[in-house]
Amino acid sequence: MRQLILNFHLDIFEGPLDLLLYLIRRNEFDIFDIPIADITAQYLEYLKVLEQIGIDTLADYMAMAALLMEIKSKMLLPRDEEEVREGEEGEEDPRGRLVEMLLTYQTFQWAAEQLNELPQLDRDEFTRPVRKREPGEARFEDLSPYELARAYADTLSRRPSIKVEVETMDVVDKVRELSELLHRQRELLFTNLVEGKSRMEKAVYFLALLDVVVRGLALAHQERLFGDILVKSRVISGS
Amino acid sequence: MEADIRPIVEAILFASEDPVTPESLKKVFPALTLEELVRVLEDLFLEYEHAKGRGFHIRKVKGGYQFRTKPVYSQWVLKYQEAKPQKLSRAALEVLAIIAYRQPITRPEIENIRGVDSSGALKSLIEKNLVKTSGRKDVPGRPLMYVTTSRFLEVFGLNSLEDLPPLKEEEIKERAAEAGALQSLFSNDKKE
Amino acid sequence: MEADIRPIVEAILFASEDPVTPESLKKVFPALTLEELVRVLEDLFLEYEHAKGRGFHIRKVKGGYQFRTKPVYSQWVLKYQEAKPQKLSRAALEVLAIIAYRQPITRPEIENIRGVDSSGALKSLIEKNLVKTSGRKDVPGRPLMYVTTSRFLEVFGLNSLEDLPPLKEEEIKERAAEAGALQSLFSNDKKE
Repeated sequence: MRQLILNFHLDIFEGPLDLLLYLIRRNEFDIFDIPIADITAQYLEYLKVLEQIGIDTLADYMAMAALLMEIKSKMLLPRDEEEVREGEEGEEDPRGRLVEMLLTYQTFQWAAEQLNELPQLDRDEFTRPVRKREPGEARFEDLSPYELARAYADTLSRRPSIKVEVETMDVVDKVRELSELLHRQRELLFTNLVEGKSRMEKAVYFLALLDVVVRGLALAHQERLFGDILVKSRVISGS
Repeated sequence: MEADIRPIVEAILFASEDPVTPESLKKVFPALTLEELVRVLEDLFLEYEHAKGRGFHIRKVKGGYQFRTKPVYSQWVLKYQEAKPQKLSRAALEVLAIIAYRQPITRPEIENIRGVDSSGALKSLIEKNLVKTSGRKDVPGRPLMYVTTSRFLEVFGLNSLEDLPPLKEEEIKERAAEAGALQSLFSNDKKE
Repeated sequence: MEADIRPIVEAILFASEDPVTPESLKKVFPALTLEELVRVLEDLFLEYEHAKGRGFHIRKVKGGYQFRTKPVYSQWVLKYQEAKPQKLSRAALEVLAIIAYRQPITRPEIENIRGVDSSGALKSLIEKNLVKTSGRKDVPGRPLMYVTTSRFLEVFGLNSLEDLPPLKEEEIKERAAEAGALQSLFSNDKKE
């Protein structure tokens, strides 16, 4: 029974901070003076159930558990009285960062509620459904043939650059790697080169291969469609 | 009771595209009779009929009631709507550009260039009368081919397709290099 | 003159899908100044604001004016249209609030505030066109930055981002200061 109640609550938590705020409210704790041992114990109870359910965001809850335990251990450390008397600034409540996180999150929870209370289109209010006009009437904004040319050029130039943009460094690296390999073994098979590599890496290797071929450093030979690609070095070794 | 539901019926009328019939209101107000609902609609109708200085009124259409702007103001409404420029989405602009420079072209070919599904953009261009179909390509599947319309020339202020701006020099070179890379791959293939 | 154009402007507003700005009316009434057009729109706005028993009114959205049904009647309209209200999940609302108040902001920054992975909520907001990317932040990894869209203003009926309910920033600072006070209290606590 208790388990069920826990499950129900866990469903509606938006993350570890939300769970902590719930525990603080339920226990009527002072957010600026959280009994850390107490709340950690309760939090870990919930964490056990979370582990059993196996939720997607478990890692985030675990990270918070670690933080709570770290704070708890710091709180247990005896303090040097001299230090306390001397440096007021130096002495920090180990809970300080947690309180800050909770306050910031609470602020945005509040902001989310405010947003939710605004009248929303298609939930609280509706506009007039305006009939679509006849084709041919449309006027278009700021359009010139040059706009069109630019769009076309952009589209074309974007095509090969998508992959390159993601791992620019890698292409350069792979080109170097490929050149060195070719220098050593004169020829190699593309499948051997990319074996066990991720899809992205395979793509980057392929780009590197194109680059090497374009520079005239190697020849690529493919027997048939979808067949393996034999890469041969064109650089005369020793020169 | 009837007085209370009047603004509700007005809101329903306001937000619906088709004429609102007394019958269709029954599902919202099951406790009211058809006669009562007719009376509410008629009251609203008469209220707008007698109101002065309003830009719209209620018309009885197809057995229902519908808000419409008054015909005397239609020229202004049209003038506003025509003056108000429409926007082409980025996707639509790209698809339009590809068709303009590569016509006639099929949808698979367009999608091959853009790398993403382009059916939505294509549909909106057809609706806007900027693009139309023109026969089918003689390849397996016989896909439809698309070309630009004369309205397209009009919108972009072009005399003919030959007036389309040439692509930038670097752009052409880049494309040539790209093609060249693939070609050399191809020719090496042949050589050995 | 202004009195005469009021029904015309009303008709235009009534027949327009998007909010009508004084600037866009300028094209229909070139002889009138922006101030005069604003006055006509404001007069209409106030008229509906003070009218009793109407099902709809004028809202100021995205710098323009738009007729919308009144929120109190939404359940009836939805019932008539047999539609479900568009609702955002709590997670999506939280992420939206963070982006709205802190834009431009990266995903790691959002997740730092919420303490939990937010990719799903972010994705749904992008799909709903409430949020979009806007360049990359100049820090290692160059993460994408997110901002709210103009659709966001439209959906939440805001004139501009400045209309967002004020975030009690000062209050947070105050509370933080309080926390500081408590910190020193804490150390005193230990001492005794």
